[in-house]
Amino acid sequence: MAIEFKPSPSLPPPSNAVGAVAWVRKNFFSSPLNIFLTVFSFYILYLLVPPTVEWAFLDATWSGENKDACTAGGACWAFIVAYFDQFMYGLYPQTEYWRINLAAILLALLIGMYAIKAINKLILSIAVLIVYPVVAYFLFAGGILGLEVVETSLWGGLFLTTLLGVVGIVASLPLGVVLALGRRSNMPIVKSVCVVFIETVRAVPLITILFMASVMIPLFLPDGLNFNKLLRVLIGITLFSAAYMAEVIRGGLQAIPKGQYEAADAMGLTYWQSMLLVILPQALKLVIPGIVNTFIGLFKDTTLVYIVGMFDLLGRIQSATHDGDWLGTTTEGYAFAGFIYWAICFGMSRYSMAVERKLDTGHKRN
Amino acid sequence: ATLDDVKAKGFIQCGVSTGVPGFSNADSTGKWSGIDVDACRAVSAAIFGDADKVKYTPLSAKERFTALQSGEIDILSRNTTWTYTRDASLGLDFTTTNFYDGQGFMVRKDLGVEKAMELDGATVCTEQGTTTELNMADFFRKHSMDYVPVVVQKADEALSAYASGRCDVYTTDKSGLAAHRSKLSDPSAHMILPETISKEPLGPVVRHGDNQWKDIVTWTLFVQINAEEMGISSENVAKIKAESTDPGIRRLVGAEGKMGEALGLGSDWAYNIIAEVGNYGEVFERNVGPDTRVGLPRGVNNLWTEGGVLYAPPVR
Amino acid sequence: MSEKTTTNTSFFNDAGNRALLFQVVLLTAVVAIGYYLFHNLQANLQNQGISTGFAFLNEPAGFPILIHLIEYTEAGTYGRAFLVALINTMLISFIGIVLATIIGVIMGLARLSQNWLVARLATVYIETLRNIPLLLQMFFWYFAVLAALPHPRDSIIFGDFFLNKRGIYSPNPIFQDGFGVVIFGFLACVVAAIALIVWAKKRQTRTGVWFPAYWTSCGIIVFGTIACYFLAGAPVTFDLPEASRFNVKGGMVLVPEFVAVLVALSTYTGAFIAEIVRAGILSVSWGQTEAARSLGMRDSITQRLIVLPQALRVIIPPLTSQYLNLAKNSSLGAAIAYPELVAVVMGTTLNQTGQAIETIGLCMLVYGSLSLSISFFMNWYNKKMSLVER
Amino acid sequence: MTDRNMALAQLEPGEDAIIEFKDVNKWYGEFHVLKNIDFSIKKGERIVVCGPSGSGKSTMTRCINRLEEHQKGHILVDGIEMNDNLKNIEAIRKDVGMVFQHFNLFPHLTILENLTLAPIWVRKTPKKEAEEMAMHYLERVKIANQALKYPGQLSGGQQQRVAIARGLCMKPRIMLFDEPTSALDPEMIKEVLDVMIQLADEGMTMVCVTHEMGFAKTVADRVVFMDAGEIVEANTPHEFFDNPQHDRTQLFLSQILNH
Amino acid sequence: MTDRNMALAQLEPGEDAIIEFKDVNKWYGEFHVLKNIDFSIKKGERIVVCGPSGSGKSTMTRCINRLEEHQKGHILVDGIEMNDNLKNIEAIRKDVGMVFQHFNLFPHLTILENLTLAPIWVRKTPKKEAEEMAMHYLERVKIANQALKYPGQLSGGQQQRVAIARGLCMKPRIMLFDEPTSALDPEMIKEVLDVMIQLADEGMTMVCVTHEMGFAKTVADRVVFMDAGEIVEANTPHEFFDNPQHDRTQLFLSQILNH
Ligand SMILES: Nc1ncnc2c1ncn2[C@@H]1O[C@H](COP(=O)(O)OP(=O)(O)OP(=O)(O)O)[C@@H](O)[C@H]1O
Ligand SMILES: Nc1ncnc2c1ncn2[C@@H]1O[C@H](COP(=O)(O)OP(=O)(O)OP(=O)(O)O)[C@@H](O)[C@H]1O
Ligand SMILES: [Mg+2]
Ligand SMILES: [Mg+2]
Repeated sequence: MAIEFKPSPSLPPPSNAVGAVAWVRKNFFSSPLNIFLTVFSFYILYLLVPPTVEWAFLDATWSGENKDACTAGGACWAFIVAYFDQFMYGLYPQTEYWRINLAAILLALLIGMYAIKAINKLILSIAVLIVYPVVAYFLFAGGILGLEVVETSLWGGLFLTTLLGVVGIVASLPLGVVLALGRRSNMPIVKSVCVVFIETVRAVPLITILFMASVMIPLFLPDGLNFNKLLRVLIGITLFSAAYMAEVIRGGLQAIPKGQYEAADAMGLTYWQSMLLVILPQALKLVIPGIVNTFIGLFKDTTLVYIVGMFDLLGRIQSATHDGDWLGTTTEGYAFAGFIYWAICFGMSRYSMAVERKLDTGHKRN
Repeated sequence: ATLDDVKAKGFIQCGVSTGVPGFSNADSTGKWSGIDVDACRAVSAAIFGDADKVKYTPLSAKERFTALQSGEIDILSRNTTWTYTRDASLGLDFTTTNFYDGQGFMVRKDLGVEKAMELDGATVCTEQGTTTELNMADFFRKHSMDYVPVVVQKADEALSAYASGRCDVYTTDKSGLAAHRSKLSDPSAHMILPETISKEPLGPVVRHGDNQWKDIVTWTLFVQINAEEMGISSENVAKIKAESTDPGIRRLVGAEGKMGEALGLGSDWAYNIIAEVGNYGEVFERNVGPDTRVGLPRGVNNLWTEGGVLYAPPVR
Repeated sequence: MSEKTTTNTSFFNDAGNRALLFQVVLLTAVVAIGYYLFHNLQANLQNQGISTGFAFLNEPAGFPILIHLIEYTEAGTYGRAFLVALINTMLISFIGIVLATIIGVIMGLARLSQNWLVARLATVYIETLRNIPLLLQMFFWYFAVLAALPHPRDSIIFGDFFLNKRGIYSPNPIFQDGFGVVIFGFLACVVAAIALIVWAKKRQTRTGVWFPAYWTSCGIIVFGTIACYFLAGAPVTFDLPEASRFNVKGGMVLVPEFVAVLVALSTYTGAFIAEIVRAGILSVSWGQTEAARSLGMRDSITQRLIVLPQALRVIIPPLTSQYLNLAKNSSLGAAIAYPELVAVVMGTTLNQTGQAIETIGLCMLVYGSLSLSISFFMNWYNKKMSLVER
Repeated sequence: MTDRNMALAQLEPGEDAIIEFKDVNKWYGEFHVLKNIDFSIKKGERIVVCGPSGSGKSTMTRCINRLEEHQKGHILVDGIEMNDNLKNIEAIRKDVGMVFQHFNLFPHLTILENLTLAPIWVRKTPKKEAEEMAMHYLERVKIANQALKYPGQLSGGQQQRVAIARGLCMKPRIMLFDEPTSALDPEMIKEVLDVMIQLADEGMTMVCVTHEMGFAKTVADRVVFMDAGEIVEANTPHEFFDNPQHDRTQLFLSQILNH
Repeated sequence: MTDRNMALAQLEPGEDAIIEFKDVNKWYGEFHVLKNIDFSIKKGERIVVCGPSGSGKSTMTRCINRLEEHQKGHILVDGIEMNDNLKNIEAIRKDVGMVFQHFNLFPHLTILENLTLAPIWVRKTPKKEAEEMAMHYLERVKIANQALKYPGQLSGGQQQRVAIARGLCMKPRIMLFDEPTSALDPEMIKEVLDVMIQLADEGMTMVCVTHEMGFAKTVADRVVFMDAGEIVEANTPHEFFDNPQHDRTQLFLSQILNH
């Protein structure tokens, strides 16, 4: 007596509901405002894209001895080609470029090794964080094993930019952790020292800190005691981003439920054990996006060393555009610099998203 | 004392500009050259017998004094004008003048300006933190002319701003003008106006309070001037040392007496300066002379005997 | 009872003592280092005969400043120059914050737009500007744009407006006698408009009848002021810009340095603000919008009464840090001749007087208090917002 | 298939229908979520919609006040066709109240403000009047004493009752409930159902997606069973529970009753 | 009050007491949360603590392993006084296991790592040994097969059992339970109580804050009833339930039993 139920077949949607036409209608022409926005956007694209493509590709000149070779009316990429080595390595002696390349390859290899399961991550980390910097320093500076000494004042270009960025990043993280823990400490003096440091540093522009580092530190040191300008600038950058890092990490620490601290205490772990084994691994994972944002900010901020007379990528480009042979290539220089910074920063932020996703599936599954 | 420090570390830290052709400029391999650079090299030759024991710190105008005060550098050799305030209150000592300069103006030829007095209402580009900034202000105030100052952080950018048409006029020391003009894409389209609106004695600067160091730097230059006067050059100095009988020359090149000792230097200090770096004339011709891209005439920077103002006290 | 109460503890095992000891050590170290640095500084200053103190602030400065909102000539003192620079910094920060907020809100909304093209364009804008150093962007806006503009002789002219490498020139109003009447009229219109809004609100509460008070009051202010202006006999004349030998003379001018710094700061910070706005709006669940819709509320009202108040809670704290960043980043203007604090004080003044400690201290003090007051204001606003909510 | 729809259609004379679905079809992208829905609801009728998860119950209900668009067919509410016309949509939404499973109260407003917001801004009721009315409805759902609290300070059952009162404040002629009790514990479910039964007794047109079969039996005029985007069966509760026509319905009921 | 404390004291000879509270007082700021707690627990005793919410049960328990500090009086655990001495605190915490209401498992570590963390770092047990022991306890609570999962992947009851196993892995002589079952559903409550009963049978000293009166009746040696920061009554379960001395206790019991 029961009627048998057969679901009716699913039909394809009417053509005005799906497919390209529907998509276009829904996205571009669904309301008068939308139509206006579409037209307006197309107008902007029309204004921007064709001239840019023409300038950057169609009419561009890719090789030549000086500005006079660039007659096509488009970008004068010949300038970038001619100065490419300087943009990458600064004034580092040409015959010694291999040292920088070698260090870069080493680093890439080491980082790549993280993907291999069989390798102990702790040992690898020690290699990356302690052994590698020493090796890299001697590679760059020379002075042992018959390597020619290369003054830090010759270091420049993307090499210097990367160096400043990487060292700043690696050094500011642990310092930030310590500051963040200090700020959450219940010892009043420790806490206030950290608070004062963090807030002071965050309140002033990086330029003033770099200026202090580059020319004023010696005033505070006894006669004759002095150390390398690059090192001082590095310290300045590190302190600056450590203050920001500390605030990011503090956010993560605050997000860890009190129960986790109590459980660790109840198990008899000491303060440092419970921080290192229980709290920090969770807190740092929580704030990966914030940490990466700080990294990206730091990387972009390295351009300010140009103001205190160091020639990073931007500095090298800026001074190359003053070369009489290449005058009037400012736009090309900036476009090139912009592209490099953009690629690195954008890459970093995408990579962090990927890492986050990976850690996510690994640990929390509720 | 600075000399001991320098000897201990084995090199001189020399503060130079971030790039003025002929005065201090790094080529694409990072090698520095110019009159200001040679000043440091000469001191290095005097102390170490080797002109290349110098390390350079490029400084913008606004960093330079602090860098010297703080001990970041040993000599500031970076077209710095000797003025009363700077000498008296900055904690600095000007040694002596190695280039007599004066501030001038550069304009585009097609502007049709012939004299500085025609600049009423012009926009003027210059570098931040220099006497140029003050002289410019004084000049326009004195002649009650209007102007728009565009003061850029670095000389290079100031020149860029001028080149891109932000300003009608670029002002700095005349030597600098010539050097900078050489950097422009079409130097001949620009002209340097005839007026000199200030006195700009340029020379190396050292920290206040270390007289020995100041003397070394001062006398290094005097040696070079005296050498030119006596006709000693890097080419013939070895021969002269061996052959000359003139006691003045013999004292200078260290063939007789121990002139270097009073400064804490070896007796061949002056010999080394001349051999390694050359006499003043050589330095000038090599870096900014008429045959170089900068192309400056000797002018007032000639020996007193030749109608210039270079007059060095005798070495005796 | 108490025979076994205290097992003897070594001094160092006591938690309180340990903390105390550690803190004493830290404090001693901080004080010692501080003293050491200060001592060295004094010795160094003394050795080199560098003068100290703030007396230089009363001495004549002798250098010109491109942009000064208050009266300033080369004969002014360093103190006056400092003030001029301070005002320039605050000016650029304030206008920059306003512009960046507007750009950020528009771009944030655009990125959420239903229009695919608009959303993509906004994304490209945000991802590009966020990932390129600000200094580079400043150079770009200054030099590349400067290069694209015409020479003063070939100025682009719209009526009394000129556009060229030297800036944007516009007529400069000069107020004659009787302008007071106009100001008075304007104030009266504002009062009337406020009264109208209050009345409309009251009536609406009472009767439910609506009155488009906001538009009407805008009209009252605009037209009322214009009417007063003509009634008072148009008491403003304009100093019109005109081409002269080198430049355009007279009028009011927006110099390229100011424009470049402003554009760079506000577009750069705007990109960050856009992301903050977007995240804030997305944090309000779609259910809220649906609920409002099912109550018959129009989308504009829904946005205003439901979504925005909730989004603001999420938006304000990160927005504060962006404002702080903008204020601090204005110091990069020094690199392209915008005469702000770092350029005038840490640049020229420091160079003429050689007093590094004092000038840099002054700068840090100013930025410190600027930052403090921005975060103070934003915290106050945040608190006010959250009080209304909870 | 057609005859099944015919059978359903026969049940409705359609003259005094307040909600009419005419051959409504809806797609999410390629996914055919509502198939030929042809159904109408009379004024004052109380409809309970049930069916397995994902069968399109929520979607159908949300089409009534156009929180979702349909792509084919016609939906008439109170004689007004639901289409892109914004005026129509606004007019309908004033007349149709909706209570969501997750309440969707406005957390930044007090209970009272939650209730008066729409009357003041949409119906242009004077504030005082709106507040009086709000208090009236709050009393009806027995939480008048909570009027000045914020939603976050109330229990789930209380929040749900506020949501109902909010819907009622617009004096709608039709109320839609989308699983209004599934997020609540048994005690709270009872509270909420009591309020709904009371409303039903007052003759309001109600469409209620729920699996509370007790409620369906007590209150519903008709029970609609959906599966795979179709109305499989629509009948009086009596017929529906005791004598289901389709094997699909039987299967579904057997699962529910065994649970 | 004094005679009540006397009465309690009489119950304890105090010689082989493993936990002793001597006139303990504690304040949170101005708020007097524990008042003259004077009480001791013998080795191997199983104590159930109950009382209304906010009466200080958790606080008292947490004083035992000094997750909270007391301001007056003395607490002796195993003869060691709880004071600022870090060595003492560390020593005590090794001997006292604690199971929290909300488990507080470490979400970034696997179950096995959660269990071996403290043995390895605090007791310096070799890793292999620690793992063997961990597996042993996991078997005891019947979830050995979950050892390599993360806490987020387990159900509430399973998590709670991991928490217990984690406490046991330190081989404590005293276990503290703070409402270990209140976040669980009845089925899971049973699972957890079974494990606890088993532990109790093995003679471990246990202090358990709970309102599971069934558990109290089966397992407890004494039931302690607290209100407003004081111990109102402490007695054998038999006496406590059948013959409560104080009217406060009677009131409380009547509520629980009626529920
Ligand atoms: N926005 C959407 N895009 C695509 N598919 C959707 C969307 N919303 C719902 N669906 C799909 O449409 C179908 C019907 O959804 P609907 O919410 O109406 O089901 P339901 O009968 O209310 O189920 P439940 O009892 O679980 O609430 C489901 O298969 C669902 O996955
Ligand atoms: N950190 C704190 N600061 C101030 N007061 C607190 C704090 N922790 C707890 N209290 C207060 O102390 C009293 C006792 O708290 P406790 O957690 O011991 O109660 P409890 O008996 O365990 O209650 P419950 O059965 O609800 O867990 C409560 O009134 C509580 O509000
Ligand atoms: Mg649903
Ligand atoms: Mg408790």
